[in-house]
Amino acid sequence: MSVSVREEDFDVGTETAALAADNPAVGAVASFVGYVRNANDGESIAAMTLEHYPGMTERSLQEIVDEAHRRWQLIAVRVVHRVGRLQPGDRIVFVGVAGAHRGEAFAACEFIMDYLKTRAPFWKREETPGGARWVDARETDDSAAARWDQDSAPG
Amino acid sequence: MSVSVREEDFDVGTETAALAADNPAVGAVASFVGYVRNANDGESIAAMTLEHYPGMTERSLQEIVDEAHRRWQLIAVRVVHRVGRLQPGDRIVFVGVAGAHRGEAFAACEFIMDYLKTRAPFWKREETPGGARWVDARETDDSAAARWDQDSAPG
Amino acid sequence: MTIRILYFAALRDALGCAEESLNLPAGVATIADLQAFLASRGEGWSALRPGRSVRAARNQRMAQGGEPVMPGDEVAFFPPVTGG
Amino acid sequence: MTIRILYFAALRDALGCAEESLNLPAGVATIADLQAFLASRGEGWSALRPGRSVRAARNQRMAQGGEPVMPGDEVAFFPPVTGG
Repeated sequence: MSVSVREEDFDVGTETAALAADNPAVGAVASFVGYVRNANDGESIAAMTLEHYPGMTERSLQEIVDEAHRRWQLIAVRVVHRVGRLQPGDRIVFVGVAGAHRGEAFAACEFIMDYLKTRAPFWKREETPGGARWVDARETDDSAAARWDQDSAPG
Repeated sequence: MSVSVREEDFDVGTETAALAADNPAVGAVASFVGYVRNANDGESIAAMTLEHYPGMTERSLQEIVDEAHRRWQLIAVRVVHRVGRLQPGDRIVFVGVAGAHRGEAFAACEFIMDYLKTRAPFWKREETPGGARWVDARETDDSAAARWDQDSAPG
Repeated sequence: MTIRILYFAALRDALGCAEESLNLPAGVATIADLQAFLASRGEGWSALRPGRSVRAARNQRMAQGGEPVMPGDEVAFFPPVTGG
Repeated sequence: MTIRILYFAALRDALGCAEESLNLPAGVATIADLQAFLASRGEGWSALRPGRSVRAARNQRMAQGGEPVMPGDEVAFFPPVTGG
């Protein structure tokens, strides 16, 4: 399976190696790891809880991966997203893309992150000194995703 | 040191974790791994040897990293490039960039790879069934690097 | 003739409801109709009023307001997503 | 008044020379002058003729043809790079 949603951490070395394993046509793996930061919007963060919509989450991630395969010539894609309670420094998400050349691997990796940020049903709840709060969606995430609409030619 | 040129392999998990370690302001690590492919320009590749210009190599990589730090708000950067004889499936290069947010991490990682491909003194010699041959530079690498000249605003 | 409705994250907290079954009321043909019907229940349900950054999914796919609602559907309402 | 000259990769193979010391000849003031002087040695050295995709570095930095050459410099000639 190219998509996994789970509480457990992932190993970046293992995930990256698996993308290139057994396929000597792979020349490039671009990857992204998102981490819990210790501060957001000026408040310190003790922990955060990631809620999701079981069923729709896996489906929407798989659709994003399928769309990336349609847009670029890719050899393998892997998305792992954690849910549950996480602390600053913890890994949240891994996106890895293997291709023959770096251009398509970079573009598809960034595309998947931009779409994930606006289309996959995850919600973050932060624990701050002032209490718990739901994280608001950022407009910059919408504009990051929107540029792939105009820009539909492989980059 | 943020730059390393050496014969030994690198561990992607260790390198990625080191970029985020001890800095809980890191929210994003974008990374790239280049691999030896088993074919190039229609010929099968049994092995390749990476030659470099000791001294200038490290200096040019460090200058590219410094330029990335000037162009984007980055927390940490790491470049490892292998030299010597490598076989298909072997890792060649690691570029990892840590930042608060994903936009600058992705842009700086791709920028470093594009500049490395055109400015760092490495040369590949492939072993094919027809004998050994030096790899020719690709024009697409020049155009990939050139787009950062126009595009000097942080992305 | 029932549908299943799910609420997530800040919206669930505001409504005090995570999930319900509903007999499709007369005149409710689309996601927008359903959202307006629910928002009209009064008190906390006004959190569902259109214009309040409520997103919807129908059968686990993002849905626009004009999309029809059919018996047996699973409809979800939630705030803009913030994963990654 | 000498400089050190290095050759790399396919260019080194073509010249059959990896490194040499040279007393700066009269009239050689720039990288381009030096390259033309070396290319005029005949036989394999024509591989250094301008227009043949030869790149140059001076003191371990990429250099254009117009850059001056000074005693004590380390100059390198090589093909376009192909790392990564």
